[in-house]
Amino acid sequence: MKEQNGNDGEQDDITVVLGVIGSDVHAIGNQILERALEENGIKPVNIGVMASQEEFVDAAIETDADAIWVSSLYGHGEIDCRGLREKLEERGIGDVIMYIGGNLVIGKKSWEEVEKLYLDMGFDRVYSSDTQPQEAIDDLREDLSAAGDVSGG
Amino acid sequence: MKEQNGNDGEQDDITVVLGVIGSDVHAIGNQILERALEENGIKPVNIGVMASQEEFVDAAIETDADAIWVSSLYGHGEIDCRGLREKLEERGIGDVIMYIGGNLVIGKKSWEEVEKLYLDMGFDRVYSSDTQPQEAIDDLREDLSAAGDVSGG
Amino acid sequence: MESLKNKFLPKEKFEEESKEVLSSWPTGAEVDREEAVEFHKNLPDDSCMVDKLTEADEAKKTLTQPRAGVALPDELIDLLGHLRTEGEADLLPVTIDSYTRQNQYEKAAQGIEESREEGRSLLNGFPAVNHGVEICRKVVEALDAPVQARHGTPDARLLAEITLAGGFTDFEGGGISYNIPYAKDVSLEKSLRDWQYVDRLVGFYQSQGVEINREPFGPLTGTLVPPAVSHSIAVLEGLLAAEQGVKHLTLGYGQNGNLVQDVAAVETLRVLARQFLDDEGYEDVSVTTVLHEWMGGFPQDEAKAFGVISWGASAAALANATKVIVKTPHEAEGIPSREANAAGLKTSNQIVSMLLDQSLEDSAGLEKEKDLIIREVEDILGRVKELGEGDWAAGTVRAFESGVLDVPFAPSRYNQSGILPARDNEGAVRYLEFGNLPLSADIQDFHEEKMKKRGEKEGRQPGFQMVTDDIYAIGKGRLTGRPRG
Amino acid sequence: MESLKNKFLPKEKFEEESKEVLSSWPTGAEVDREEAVEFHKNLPDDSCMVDKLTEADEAKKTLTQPRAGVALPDELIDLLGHLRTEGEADLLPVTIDSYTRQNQYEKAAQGIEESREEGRSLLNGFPAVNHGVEICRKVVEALDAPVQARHGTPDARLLAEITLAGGFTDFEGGGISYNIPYAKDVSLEKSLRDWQYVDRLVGFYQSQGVEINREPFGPLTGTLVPPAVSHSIAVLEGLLAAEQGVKHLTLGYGQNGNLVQDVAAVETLRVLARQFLDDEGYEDVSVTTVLHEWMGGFPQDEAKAFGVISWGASAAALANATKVIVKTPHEAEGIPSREANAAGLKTSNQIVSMLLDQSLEDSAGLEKEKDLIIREVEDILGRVKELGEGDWAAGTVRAFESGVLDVPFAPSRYNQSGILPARDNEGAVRYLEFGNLPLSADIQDFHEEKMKKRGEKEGRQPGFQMVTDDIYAIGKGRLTGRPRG
Repeated sequence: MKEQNGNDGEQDDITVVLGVIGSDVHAIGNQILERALEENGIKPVNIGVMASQEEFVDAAIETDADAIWVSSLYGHGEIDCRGLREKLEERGIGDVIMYIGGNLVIGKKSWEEVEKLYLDMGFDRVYSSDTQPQEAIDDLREDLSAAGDVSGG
Repeated sequence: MKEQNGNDGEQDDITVVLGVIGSDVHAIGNQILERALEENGIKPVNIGVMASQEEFVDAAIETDADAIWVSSLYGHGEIDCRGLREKLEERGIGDVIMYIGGNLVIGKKSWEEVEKLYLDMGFDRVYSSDTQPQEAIDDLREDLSAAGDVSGG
Repeated sequence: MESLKNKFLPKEKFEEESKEVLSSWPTGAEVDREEAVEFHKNLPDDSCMVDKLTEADEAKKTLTQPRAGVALPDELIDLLGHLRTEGEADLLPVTIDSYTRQNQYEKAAQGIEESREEGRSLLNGFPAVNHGVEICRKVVEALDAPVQARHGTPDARLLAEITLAGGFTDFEGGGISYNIPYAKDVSLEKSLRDWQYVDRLVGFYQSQGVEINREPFGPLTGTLVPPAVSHSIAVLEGLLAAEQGVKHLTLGYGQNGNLVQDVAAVETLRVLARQFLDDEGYEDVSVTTVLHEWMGGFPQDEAKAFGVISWGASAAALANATKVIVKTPHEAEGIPSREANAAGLKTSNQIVSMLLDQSLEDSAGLEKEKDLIIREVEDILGRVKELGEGDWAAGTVRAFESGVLDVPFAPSRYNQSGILPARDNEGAVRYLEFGNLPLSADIQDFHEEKMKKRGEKEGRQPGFQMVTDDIYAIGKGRLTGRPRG
Repeated sequence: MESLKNKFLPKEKFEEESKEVLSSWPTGAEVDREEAVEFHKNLPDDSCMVDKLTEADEAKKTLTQPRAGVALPDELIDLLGHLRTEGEADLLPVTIDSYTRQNQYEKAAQGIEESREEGRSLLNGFPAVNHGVEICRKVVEALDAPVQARHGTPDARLLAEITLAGGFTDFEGGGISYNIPYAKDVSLEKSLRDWQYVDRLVGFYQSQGVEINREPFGPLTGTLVPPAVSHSIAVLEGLLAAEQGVKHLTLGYGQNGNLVQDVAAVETLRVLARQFLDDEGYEDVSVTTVLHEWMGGFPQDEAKAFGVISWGASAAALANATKVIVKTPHEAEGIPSREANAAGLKTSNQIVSMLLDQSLEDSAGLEKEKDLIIREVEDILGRVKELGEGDWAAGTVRAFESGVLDVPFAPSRYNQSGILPARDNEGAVRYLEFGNLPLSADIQDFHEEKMKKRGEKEGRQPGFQMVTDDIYAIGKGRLTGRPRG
């Protein structure tokens, strides 16, 4: 694990588009994620806060991204994310890995409910707002490796 | 109400036996109750902490008390109070007014449950530990007046 | 747009702009300011924010205020009524939804519609513009405490028109504090100009004898903001508001967690505001203060969240802040239930009421911290005035361009993001990187020394990892993020 | 009974008394001290209270400890396990039931029986004597944190024999602190003598290399106890314990609510104990401190209770107390559920961990408060020593007889109950009536002045109604009970 996680100077040629979706301006997690990706040798394409679905899709196509990381901290994620997976499919990159993290619903729901809601919308993994970046980075490497996208080592 | 509650210098000849039942040594409320009774022109007969059922009954008979005020703060009240009303009946003063107040059960029960438990044991009124002395004093005057024991103002 | 100046907007210009603002969405037509003045004058005293704050300030009490807003008015009244009766809130908010904050009234309308259909709020606040003046008044009249609009709207002109005509007596925000932390692409020139309009509107009501309070948003990005950074901005927004005729200011600060720094911050905020307002001739403007309970990440566990909430209320009470903005035990989960919101209020009320008669004793450490904040703010604002050649508005724009004013972790591209804050060994927020902040050399040395000491204690070089650790720390129960042992 | 002296009990005398103690209830026969020493030596380091306290003291951490006990051992293990894993308690208690505290082992046996039948605990604690040595060991071995007996037993000789042989590594109480606030008719001579036995027993284990901690019960009646009163008693019990060979003391103090007074109290407790122990030649006795979160009445509302709990934990953390005894959000209701107990722990843990790196700054007010406490304790203990003609045990008895030592609101008839405490305008506990406390005239003037100022603020004469109001105040969210407006 340690070898894989540390930034050993080599780039794995992994590219992640990240941004905060909708009318959400929470920038802190976004800035920390970007820095964490860099330090792990992954190329971040940060479209920043207040990003539309179209901006995510366009950026993913332009940069040939391996994954899209959507953040949503302000509770509107449910409205903002509907149809994103379908848009990716329409544009021919329906199989791109897609994670979401943040404060994902209004009101208190069980984590199981929240997770199911977003898995059903087509996200591959769902994270709460206290997840350390490293956890998602490890998951990403695992998912990419399972999908055969990364040569490894 | 005001005339009745204030200490206007006249004694109403009301006597209350008060004490903390069982192996309970909580003395603070007991000392405050005693002082509050005095200041309201009611005669307190304070048998103090760690009082047995017998001490309550004996004191009530000796002083021809109008009421018995039992306190219990340590949670064992349920065991300590069982049979007190019956003892009073056996000794011929079954109709004496009897109140209880304090932390009356172990574990969190609804107030309705707690109240019912003690009413069923033969207490006339049940108070939680944050009751101000004046409330019980007002109730006592009302109960005595309803029972015709006091000639009134 | 002609170049921005800190000058009172003349009546004609203001009225002309009004027409444009009020015609930008149908509910704007409901606004009749003369009639609104009458409406305010007939409101019960209970509804007046300025009265409540003045009274608390004189009695050295700390009042409590929650954040709360839902899509529909009846539910809003119900929610705020609950927070008042069950939560014992002293002051009420109406938190505005994120679409309205972006002037996306069509989306807000859709949110209202979907909320009606689903029978639950799909908006994270109350879309006051869509609902309009009459419904705002219905809300105000249903409640027995003053109501403030709390939002995060760079262009809040129409929102201000509608909520103030609607009987709200307090309006949060400012051209810096509701732009830099809340927007990505809005220029400061635009937002400062738009907030001159808002302040001018408040000034209008004030000139008609209607007391309206104005509150710049103190915490900014809410995470590791050094007091001098947020104080400089709060004082600037106060100066800009005063020029437009605002007479009552509540300046804010977001709790950082170190008690001495937090008390020093609230106390100096009052001192600095008075000093700068008086220097500019605004002696008749009143200043009260607000402390925001911990704005960073919250523990998931509710019992732990109650601890964080209590510590915020303790800082507010010991610093004698005029009010405290309250967090809830659901904070980590997103938007709280009304019960959780009331619980946060009750915990905070218990603390501020228990600590009513106490304050933090003067100590050498507190004095040092206060001196430091005052000197930093004087350094920064001195440079802002220079950059503006005496004009605070022009100076603000140029200061952000050059990084003389700079907010950590802000989303705006008009912010340099050159400074990097981190905690010292006692948990006080210091600077790890200064960017272009114009701080004296000895002050920079002081901060560098503090970070060096932390590095020594933790056996690592001061750096970005400390910042990340600090941000995640509170969820693990810590203020300062120490490396894992 | 020969006259009480503060003298190490000779071996023969101790052994002789042992026979009597151990034969007073069947489980006493299970005690084999030599074998118990072996048992202790094979316990994992995790179980040693002294180690944990020393480590925390060096790291300036504040550890958390709940109160908890139920009738049956499996349920006790389950409860304490929950408080450890879910509540993250650092140290564990076994709270002993009230019958055992009165040596009413038959009644305790009945309580065990009824608890088995009803499937819920009908005792307010664990009847360790009835259960005996083996079951105590089962409890200790099932847990990964040190276990302390917490009770309120005037004659705790058998309880100490059984729990210490049972692997407990800490024992709470003392001849004053577990008599005067806990009994009505037990003479001090008797209880002091009985606690010499307990301390001598601890001293025996200590002499065999088994580290046992002793903790006099600091808060006494837990309500408006002036720090000098509880400190005098804590120091006295420490001196009496040291003479019998106790080497590790944790001295306690019950939070009064005023932060400056509470921090001053914890800091001076350490200073005073060290001073008197060293003066008497007990330089090798270690001293740690414990603050008890608010021991008075609690608000019924849980959110408010969390506020009170947090304020207690804050005082403990800022005073650098070695540990804090934690309250629960069910406090007002009686004995808490295990979930509520864990919640109180989590709130407290969050606070002590957030405040780990902070302490209250030295200030003029803090210094003054510390000086005051130190001078009061020196006045009181000086007179105790005089009364005892150099003997602390004899002096204690005579001091209580004459009211030189006097505990407010105590049930014991061996207590004069001549002093009456009340809060001042800042919420600090002062004396309204001094009884026979031997305080210097200028100190008395200081307290009288404080009470006069409160009277002026409240527009009433200082008197008993203030005391009643103070006692009920916290339930209404206040520290100082002000007259209703």
